[in-house]
Amino acid sequence: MSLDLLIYAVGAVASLMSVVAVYLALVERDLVKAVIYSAIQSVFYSLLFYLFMSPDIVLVYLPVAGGVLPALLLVLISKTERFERE
Amino acid sequence: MVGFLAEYMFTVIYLSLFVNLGLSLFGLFYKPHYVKKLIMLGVLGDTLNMFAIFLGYRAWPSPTTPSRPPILLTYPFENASVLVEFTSRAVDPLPQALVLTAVVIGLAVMVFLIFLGDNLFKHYGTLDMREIRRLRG
Amino acid sequence: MIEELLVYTGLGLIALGAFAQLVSGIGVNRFRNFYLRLHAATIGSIWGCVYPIAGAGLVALGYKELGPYSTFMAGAAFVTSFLVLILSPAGSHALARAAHKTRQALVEPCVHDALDPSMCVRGGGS
Amino acid sequence: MFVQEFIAAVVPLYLVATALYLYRALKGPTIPDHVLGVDLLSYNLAVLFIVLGIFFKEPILIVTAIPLALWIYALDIYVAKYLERRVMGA
Repeated sequence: MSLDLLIYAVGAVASLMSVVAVYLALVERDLVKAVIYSAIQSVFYSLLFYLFMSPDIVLVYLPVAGGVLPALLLVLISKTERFERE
Repeated sequence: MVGFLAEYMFTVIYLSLFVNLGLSLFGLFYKPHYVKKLIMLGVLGDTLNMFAIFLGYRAWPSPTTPSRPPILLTYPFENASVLVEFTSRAVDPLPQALVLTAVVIGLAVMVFLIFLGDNLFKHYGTLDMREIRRLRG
Repeated sequence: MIEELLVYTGLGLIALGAFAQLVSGIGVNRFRNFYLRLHAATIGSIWGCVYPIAGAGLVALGYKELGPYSTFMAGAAFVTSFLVLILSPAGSHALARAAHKTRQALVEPCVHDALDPSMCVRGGGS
Repeated sequence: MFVQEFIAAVVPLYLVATALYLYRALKGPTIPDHVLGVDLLSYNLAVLFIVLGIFFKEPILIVTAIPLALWIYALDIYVAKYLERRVMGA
């Protein structure tokens, strides 16, 4: 088994899991759950950024997409409405 | 066999990024709620940044020396072997500089849109875009 | 000699962490209650995150091919393991307190709930 | 020493654990279950970052694990505050 095959395997698994998270964030009707699904997607994207050898992007992207954006969207949801109507 | 598997997994990453792009565009255009549009706009921007990073990546030069991030750890001008080793192994630094700016500007745009949504709710009493469009007449 | 001992100890801790993460993943999927799942999550965060990161720091101390920055790597690994050791119980406690106070997750197969007896749902399967 | 081969043998176990955590994080019936899943997922990913940093023989890659642990703790606190008060104060 070649060693660089491991890296492509980890990247393939992470990208497929991010597809699942994006689909569930698309079809979810409770907006708090949709925000948490997008947090899962950002965690897997940070793994992909790491595997493509860009640690400086990970250092900026993790606070932005894992901490600040869900917090601000939760502020917006708590000030407005929680459920998406049909 | 190993080369075929590596190509296959690389193609899986590439195609799943395209699937994410299509899903986020669908959500951005056809979902009626404002917060859902914001979430999908964030996914769209992240996927485009991932494509830019993906262009700058290159495979391992040999099975024992992996490619490395474009960061110089030692002072390069005293012996040229550091520069030779760096240019033979490092990934492309230009897309990373672009993406580093794009992430921060995306955050600024998103903060503006979030407070626009707050004012929109104060004005119309709802965040459903169909209702807002109908009220405009 | 001492480098080989450090590397083998660290690799053993990394393998222990993999086993603990597998056990914690099975437990998180098998338990029927949010508070029981919290118990499995403590296994995954302490045995599965603090110990492998400390083991990676030991490997970095003894692994010659990392070059002159291996002590930097070991220090960052020890700091990360210490942060996880402090922050993970704090986050879990805040989450469980919020879930219990706002009645988000009921205590489904319940024997006794001293904090709020009205959340105790008796029975509920085996 | 066989460090790279050992890590290449151990990392698939971590990937299986990632899939299990992802199942709970996507399925979990209540909001605290989702957040607990994200929490465990990110701790798993922190271990994976550091172990793969040893695998790549690149010491500069390891810095990324510290913001991951810190900001996921912040996400926990945000969601707990949202659940308790419905208002995000200071």
